[in-house]
Amino acid sequence: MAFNIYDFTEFTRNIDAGLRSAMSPGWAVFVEYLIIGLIFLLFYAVVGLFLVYAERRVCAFIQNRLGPNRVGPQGIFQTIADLIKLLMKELVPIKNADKLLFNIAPFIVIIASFMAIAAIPFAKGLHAIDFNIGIFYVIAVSSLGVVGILLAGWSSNSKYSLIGAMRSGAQVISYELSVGLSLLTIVVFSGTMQLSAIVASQADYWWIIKGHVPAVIAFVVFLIASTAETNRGPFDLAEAESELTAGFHTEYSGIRFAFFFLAEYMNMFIVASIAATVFLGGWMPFHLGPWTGFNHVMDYIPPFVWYAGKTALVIFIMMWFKWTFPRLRIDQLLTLEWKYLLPINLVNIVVVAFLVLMGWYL
Amino acid sequence: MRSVINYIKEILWGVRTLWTGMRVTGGYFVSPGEIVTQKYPENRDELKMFEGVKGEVIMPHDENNQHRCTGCGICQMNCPNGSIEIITRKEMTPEGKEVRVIDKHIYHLDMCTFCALCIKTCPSNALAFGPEFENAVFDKTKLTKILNQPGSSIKKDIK
Amino acid sequence: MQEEIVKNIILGEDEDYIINMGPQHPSTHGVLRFEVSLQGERIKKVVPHCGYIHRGIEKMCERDTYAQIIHLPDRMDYLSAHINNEAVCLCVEKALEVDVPERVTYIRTILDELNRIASHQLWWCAMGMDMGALTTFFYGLRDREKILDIFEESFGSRLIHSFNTPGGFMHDIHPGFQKRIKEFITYFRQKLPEYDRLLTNNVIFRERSIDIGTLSKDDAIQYGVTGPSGRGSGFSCDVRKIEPYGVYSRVEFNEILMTEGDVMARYKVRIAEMYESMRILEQLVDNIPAGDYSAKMKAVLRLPAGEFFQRVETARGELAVFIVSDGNKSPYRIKFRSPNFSNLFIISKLAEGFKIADLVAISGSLDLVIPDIDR
Amino acid sequence: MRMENNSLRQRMETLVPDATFPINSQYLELVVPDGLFHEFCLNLKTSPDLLFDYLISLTAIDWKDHYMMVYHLTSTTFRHTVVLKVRIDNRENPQVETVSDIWKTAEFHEREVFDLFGIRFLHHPDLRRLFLDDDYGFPLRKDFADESRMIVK
Repeated sequence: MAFNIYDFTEFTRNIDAGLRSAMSPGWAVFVEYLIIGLIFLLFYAVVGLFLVYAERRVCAFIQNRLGPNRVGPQGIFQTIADLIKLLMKELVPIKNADKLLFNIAPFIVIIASFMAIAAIPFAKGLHAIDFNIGIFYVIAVSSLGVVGILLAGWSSNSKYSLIGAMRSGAQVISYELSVGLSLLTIVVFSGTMQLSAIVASQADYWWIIKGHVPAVIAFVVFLIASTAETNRGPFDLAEAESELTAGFHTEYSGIRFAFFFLAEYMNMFIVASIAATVFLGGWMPFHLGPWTGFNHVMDYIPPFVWYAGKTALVIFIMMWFKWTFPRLRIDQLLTLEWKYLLPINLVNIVVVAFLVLMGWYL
Repeated sequence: MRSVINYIKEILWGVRTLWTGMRVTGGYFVSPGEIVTQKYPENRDELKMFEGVKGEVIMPHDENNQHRCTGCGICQMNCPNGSIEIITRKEMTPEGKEVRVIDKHIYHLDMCTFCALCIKTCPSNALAFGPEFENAVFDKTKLTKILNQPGSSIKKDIK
Repeated sequence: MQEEIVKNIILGEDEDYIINMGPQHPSTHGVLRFEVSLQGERIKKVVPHCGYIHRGIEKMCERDTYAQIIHLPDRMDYLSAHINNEAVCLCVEKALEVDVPERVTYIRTILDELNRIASHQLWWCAMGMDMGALTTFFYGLRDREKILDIFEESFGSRLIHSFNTPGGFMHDIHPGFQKRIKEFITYFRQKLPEYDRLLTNNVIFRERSIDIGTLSKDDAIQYGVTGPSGRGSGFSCDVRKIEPYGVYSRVEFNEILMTEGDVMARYKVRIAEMYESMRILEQLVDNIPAGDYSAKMKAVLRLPAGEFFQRVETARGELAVFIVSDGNKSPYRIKFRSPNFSNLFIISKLAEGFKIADLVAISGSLDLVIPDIDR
Repeated sequence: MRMENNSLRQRMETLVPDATFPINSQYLELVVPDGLFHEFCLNLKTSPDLLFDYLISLTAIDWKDHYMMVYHLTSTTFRHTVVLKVRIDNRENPQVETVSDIWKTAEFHEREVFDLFGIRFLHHPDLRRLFLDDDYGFPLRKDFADESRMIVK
């Protein structure tokens, strides 16, 4: 395999070795944590802001508009201007709100989304932690955010917020199942839960091609379920602005609101990364098994570009959903999960298990 | 068995309708055709309003600073919400006759509903609609305007 | 036992989860307040409260002359502004027994239909947005701009044009009027099927609108629900057919009737009405006769003593103007029977037992314009 | 069958013999005595040859010495229209029987009339003010005056 030129393994190992030779092992680990934390914080902010901008541009183009185009070239600094505005806004105190929970809720939401980034492989050798239960970890962590949403709805002493939070609770808990099960199909295919191993297993073909029909079904189900899990798109019942004004964050203002807002976009980024990693090969270039010449050409495109492109594609599809469809009602939302997605998923897993048993996949 | 077939049919039909909708929005994403956004303050130069846009009521003056208003007060009478006040003064003509001329034609833009009755009923066609629409101000008193320009006089041929 | 439970539910008002939708709420399209009692997501009771934008238009009209009151009904249902002020003009003309030039009647009918299309377009945007499909708002407004441009070119204003006077118009139409209408029709005939593809056939939209908020024909008549909302229940209430005014007796068009009475039926009636309106426009636009733009009228109008009643069909239903004159230059009493006023109060009956999301859909499908309710 | 004004008038005379018929160029108009009013309305709606099932408009007129209630009724089956009137002489405490049990839409039109004229409707299920505050007064009465807020020309 010829993607050594873009391999980060040596690079990170060299940094690690350098640090260890310069200081005691404890300090070295501490400094590494610090560096990684800082990089992720920066990455988080940049990606979050960029996604907000991208969403606004995409929706504008879909709606025959231009979208933000004043601040900076093509309006790319618009979200930064918005962020400054949000930072300067007053944090409105709510009468009879549960102060502690009210203040803590945005942080829970944002920490949950922050933690999930850790396991995502951005390129070969470029991830914070390579868990052997990576998928399991990501699912577990990304569903923590709902706790924050529930707390926000409960503590803000507003009826709209409470309804929004309750909706969100029911929704996330239901769709968690489908997200898990659809990822499980690929786990069954690849036989591992380690994200780097899953990526490595797609070196000949991506799983969506290798796993043909069941993998495509799982991918579609994952897209729908993860859109629902991030409270976006036609599933934004928790904030349903035409029904509940702003749902669980009705009472939040200023930077606390910005946290919710940013977390929503980061959740979208995380599920898109997972979809790209598990189904579309992550940073793995587009390879076609035995065609080594073609594969070789593909290798010249850096893995990070592959990864970012795939993630952007999935994000775009999720935006496309949001700006096309009307919102579901809460009972229809649950019907969709329990009567359609879940049975499809279960049948799909059985089929996959059978396929793997018989070896009927590429 | 039939129910299973119906179930699958239902799913396929649903997916198809969703896909049709996505094709519409996706189509506009790829080729938006006409962009509806008006880059408003920047395009002031090429922004051309239609003729006779009801921006505000004006009193056209010609190059000699002459208008057509006789100060008869019909517009004031016809205004449904009292947005026009006419103040006249007496003036001596060279022939020694005392005539009534307009002193101030006061127009309260903030009260105007643009019903166009003043313009329609004016016997000497002294009023018209002007295209100026950027009337937002911070001080409400600025919306009270005096339509006849200072030092202006009435055209000779108006009776 | 059963009775006891029912009683507890009705009596347990203190336990209700009451939320206020409005006066500032995204779904009410204006300053209207719904007091909604909930049980979980399910609606037990909806009580509409209005009066937030009551301006006393009827009282103001008693003060003004007939020429001056024309611009006030515009401000009731601002989306069918032209139809509203035509109604007053028709009533005054009927009282004075003025022969209005043929040209005026034709142009008025054309403007009525343009106004109806513009209003339905805005309704479609808002309906989609209430349901969460935000893109519909921009597509609908994009197409509505075309009509507003026609209005702006001819009358100088886009929404409320006060173009009618008793006896005719303020001034003649712009020379490019007919050409622009034809352009609009060709344009909109292409765009209207897109509305169906984007929203009508969408599985989510269908699920949310079919069998929601069903209004029976009897209830529609009992509550006086007119316009597309009433016709969705099979209540034939199109004043253009019943008591034709303008040139409606001379053009071919269908009264759209559906029998289902749910949100979807009301939706489909409006979409179909846009097609019908375009049909009417196509028949009229080339046949505007030449002539005066206004009949000769006295400077001060004095209606003969008596009572005059004129019904017209606005985009939302039946508007009736009732003028009582005592022979003076201003009306002794004027009453506007506004369509939205009657249409509003059915909502407490329709929404009962459905979910909050359905309330939004139902109030969207009734197409309420709040200033018309409060007047 | 649709009835013309003349035949409608004859039919009405059989229902209320002491009704008066003012001149109205457009529709048949009749003034019904207060006492028989509710029963008469019920008759109008249920008689199989009349079927006045749709109340277009309900309003009141303040004639300074009395009030006049005006009801515009039409039949959705036969398409004939009639204008009903009821005279209310009591100026201090005007009241009239409600028709909201016959035509449901009257409930809200009556609330509006109560709000703007102060006419009480007996047996109305929910007679509250609709637009204005409880202590506002009744603006559409001719003797209503509110110097601070009204521009009188």
